Amino acid sequence: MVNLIDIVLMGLLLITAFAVVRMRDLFAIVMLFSIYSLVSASFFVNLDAVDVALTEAAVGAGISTVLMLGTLAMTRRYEERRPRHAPLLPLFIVAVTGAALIYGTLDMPHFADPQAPIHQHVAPRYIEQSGTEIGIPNIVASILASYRGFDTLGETAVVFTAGLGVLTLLGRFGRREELSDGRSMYHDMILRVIGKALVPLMLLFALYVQFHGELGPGGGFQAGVVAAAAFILYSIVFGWDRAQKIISPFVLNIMMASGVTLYALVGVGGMLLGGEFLNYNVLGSYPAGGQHLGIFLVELGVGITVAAVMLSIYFDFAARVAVRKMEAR
Amino acid sequence: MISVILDILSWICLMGGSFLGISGAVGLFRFPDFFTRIHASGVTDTMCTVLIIGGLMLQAESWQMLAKLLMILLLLTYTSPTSAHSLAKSAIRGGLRPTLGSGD
Amino acid sequence: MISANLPALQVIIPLLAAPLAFLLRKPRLVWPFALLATILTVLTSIGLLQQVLDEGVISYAMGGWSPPWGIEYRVDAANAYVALIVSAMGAIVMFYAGTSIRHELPEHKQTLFHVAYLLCLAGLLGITVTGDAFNVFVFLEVSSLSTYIMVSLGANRRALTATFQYLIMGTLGATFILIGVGLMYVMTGTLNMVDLAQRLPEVADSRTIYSAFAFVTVGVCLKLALFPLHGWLPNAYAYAPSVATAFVASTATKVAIYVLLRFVLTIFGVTFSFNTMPLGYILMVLAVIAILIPSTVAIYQSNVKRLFAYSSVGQVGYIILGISFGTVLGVSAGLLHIFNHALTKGALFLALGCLYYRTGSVHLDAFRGLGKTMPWTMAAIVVGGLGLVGVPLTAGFISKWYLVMAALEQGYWPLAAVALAGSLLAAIYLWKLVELAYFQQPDSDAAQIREAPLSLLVPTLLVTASTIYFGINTDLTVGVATVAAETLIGGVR
Amino acid sequence: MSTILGLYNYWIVVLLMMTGFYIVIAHGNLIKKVIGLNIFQTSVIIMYISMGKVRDGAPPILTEGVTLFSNPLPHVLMLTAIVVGVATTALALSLVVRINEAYGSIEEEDIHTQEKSS
Repeated sequence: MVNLIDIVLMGLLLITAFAVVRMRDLFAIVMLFSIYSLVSASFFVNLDAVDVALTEAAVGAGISTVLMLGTLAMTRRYEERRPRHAPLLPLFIVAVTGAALIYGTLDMPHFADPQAPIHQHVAPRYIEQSGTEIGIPNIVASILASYRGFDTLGETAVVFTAGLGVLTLLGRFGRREELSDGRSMYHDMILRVIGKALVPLMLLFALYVQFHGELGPGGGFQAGVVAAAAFILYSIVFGWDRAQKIISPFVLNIMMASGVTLYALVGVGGMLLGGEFLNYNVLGSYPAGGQHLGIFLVELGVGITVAAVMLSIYFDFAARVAVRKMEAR
Repeated sequence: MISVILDILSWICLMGGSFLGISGAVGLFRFPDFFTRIHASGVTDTMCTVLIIGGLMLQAESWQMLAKLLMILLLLTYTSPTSAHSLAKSAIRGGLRPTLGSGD
Repeated sequence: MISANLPALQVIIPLLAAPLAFLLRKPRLVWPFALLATILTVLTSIGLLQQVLDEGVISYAMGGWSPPWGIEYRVDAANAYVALIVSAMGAIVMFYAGTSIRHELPEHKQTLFHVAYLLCLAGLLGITVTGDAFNVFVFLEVSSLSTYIMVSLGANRRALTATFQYLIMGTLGATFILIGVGLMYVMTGTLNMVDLAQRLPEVADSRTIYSAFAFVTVGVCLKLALFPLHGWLPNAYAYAPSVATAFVASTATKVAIYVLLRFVLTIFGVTFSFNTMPLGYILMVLAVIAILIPSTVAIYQSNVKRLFAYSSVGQVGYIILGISFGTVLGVSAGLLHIFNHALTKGALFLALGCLYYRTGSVHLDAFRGLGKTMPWTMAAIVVGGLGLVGVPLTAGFISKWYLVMAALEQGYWPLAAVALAGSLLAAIYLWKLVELAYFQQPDSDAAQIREAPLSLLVPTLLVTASTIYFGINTDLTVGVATVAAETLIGGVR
Repeated sequence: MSTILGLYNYWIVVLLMMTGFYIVIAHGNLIKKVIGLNIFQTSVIIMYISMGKVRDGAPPILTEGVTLFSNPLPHVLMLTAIVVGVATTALALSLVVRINEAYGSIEEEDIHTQEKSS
């Protein structure tokens, strides 16, 4: 039964991917990518990766798609040009790479085989011990924030870097006051009412995902993205200039940096109290308590940075769109 | 006994929902212009989600799951018509006009 | 407490300094702060190298979780050595950046540049000291993304397309590494490098591991710009701001080479890489092509930054040639050349930055009569160029000497000839510059040009002088490189 | 036969990956390249998650009465990969916007001709 669902989902993935190759209408391609992302998120649920599914749906199908649409709005080139000559070299490279990978899979343990080495070494400790060592039910959250917490710090730094990069390239600087064009949707009453009703619910959901991440799927990344999505919805409906009155670029900048800083400082705190970097055991009076506190704080740091960066990136794009519209007029 | 009736009811809901979903998709492909297409998908979509989620609710094992499904249902009944509406509105503002009549 | 936490501090100092610098906002505050952070980083890496040489390998368990369950930082002679190169270049170039960036970028972008620089430094150091295969990928992305930011800040619009190309190829490389690590993980169940090295031999004779090896190698070679995967490098170096070029050229490819060494020698092991897989021959062929073709292309460049960028691709060839022998002598020659080339290229690109500061150009025409107008800058370029050629008394000579020795040790005397041919090509492009600078008169309006300000000249000359110092006093570099090569080849088993 | 049944899953994922990879290297439109890159990365994520699946396993959230869980480690790694992916995408797209402003085109060919002539 499960296999059938798998096959249907993989079939959908294949169809979407091939359609992306064939299509030339960029708008349709972006939408297809969004579908691809959403279908793979469903696939992840079926493969028991609920946390990953939540993230993929929010990030891939949500934020990435919004950014791609923003780019399309600025480039205004909806058709891809036909290539001049047959792509023989790329086909050759892809064929060789694909063949190497298929060759590589031949000796791999079979799909879902519980005896595979991957399930015998390292991972069992997480499953068996995390309940007592960390004391939270969500094993993924335990590994993410504690066992491999340093990876997550690096990843938060990547997010911060991305925010920095988009700020550098597109910049929210200058001429903000002249732009009143940000609220083209404002006069649509239905949108306004629904938007007003949805935004608080989304924020509530973001908080739920943030703080429920230890018990069920969720955590700082997912929560940050959902919170950013709430503000993005608000700024689509009410205009991004209004949204910027609620969270000014200045505050966003501070939030972007302070999340990473908080994460790193929790680690430094572990060092100061005599443990290793990111050792949460020493933070509390007993190890599991320290772990709780540490995970809570780092997840908060992740959430703050991710929310701020995603929103900042969106604002950068939106401001650019508005500038271009004004220049076009 | 009860469970059999619930099962049958839920399957009727699920099948009905699926039928509506597919007919909406067919409409999306076969109808002549943007507005009729969005009409096709927008109208069937709402009922389709109501039926499918209703069918799933009949299968729910716990109150918690029931409550979650209810919330999803509420969310979708709000958002899916709104998105259809705003799509249509943007199309109008973008200069797209419905193809009216055919014989004149 | 500090000495016990040195491995973590090595990465944490720049990583934490980056967001704090971002919070400071004002460029005149940010630069001194960033400089302070880079200096602390150098002190950390000196301490770390000292500690490793005294006490042997340091293992540091992040979060207190013992490996392989947690992430391990594992410092031995090889990565302490690379970390020192990276952080030392990081600090010197950061000092230089104060004036150069103020000149080249508008005020609101200066802070962003410095923050990106710190992140890049943190990323590179993170790749270097980590003992976890997946952690390499994460920090690789930190350093790559911040490099893209720095490159994109170049003044010419071609900086944007160069960055885009770099981004696409860099991401493909990183994804290949990710695939390779995944295949290794699925066969062994672990991500820790030491643990991998211990568990791989049992499953090494499987098609999955062959494939994993291929993907990791190709991915890393993309990152280190081995010919023919070097396409992103020349434009990225040519159009980035001077500081970014100097920093990236002297560190990023070097760290990528270190990653190659670590994967090939420590994780897969010499026997697997060089006997089971034909890595030695493949690398040797590519290295020979990389020494000859890009160096020839360099001769025909009119943009001098681009010229030296192509020469970098050629010099990577030398390093890879050393590695391809798979012997202690060969690898230590490669490691030596990593260090010497980092210094030499650093000096050259810093000097080009001085030139750009005064003339606003790095075109060949700007070199006309430069020997008279900017004698010190030109002297730095000549010394650096001689280092590329491999003239005695420069650092470049030492590494090429060891390289030739390593080739002869294996009986590959044609390869020694190739190395010399590469030097000849380098001499040709250097001569072009010398001829313009010393034997031609400056244009009338170029005659007004003065020597670069001291804040640029001092770091440039410092690096240049060090290439001579390490060309004469070789005890330190050769000693450490040999120990590092032995550690890498001896592996952890 | 058992090989096919046990591995077909991975083969489809390889096909997906190569589709994405092909889009990146064969297409000249910059936005399409970015989308191809995303498809490539998403497919690699599917590969990792497939590796972590255990037959009849439950999602790795400790619940009473459940003992067989899917492997949580690939999930953690791929959470990181997804976030890294979106970071790269955001940066790439803002580069595309800037390139379009500087060259008036997002087709690789046009940009090349402009760079050659300048």
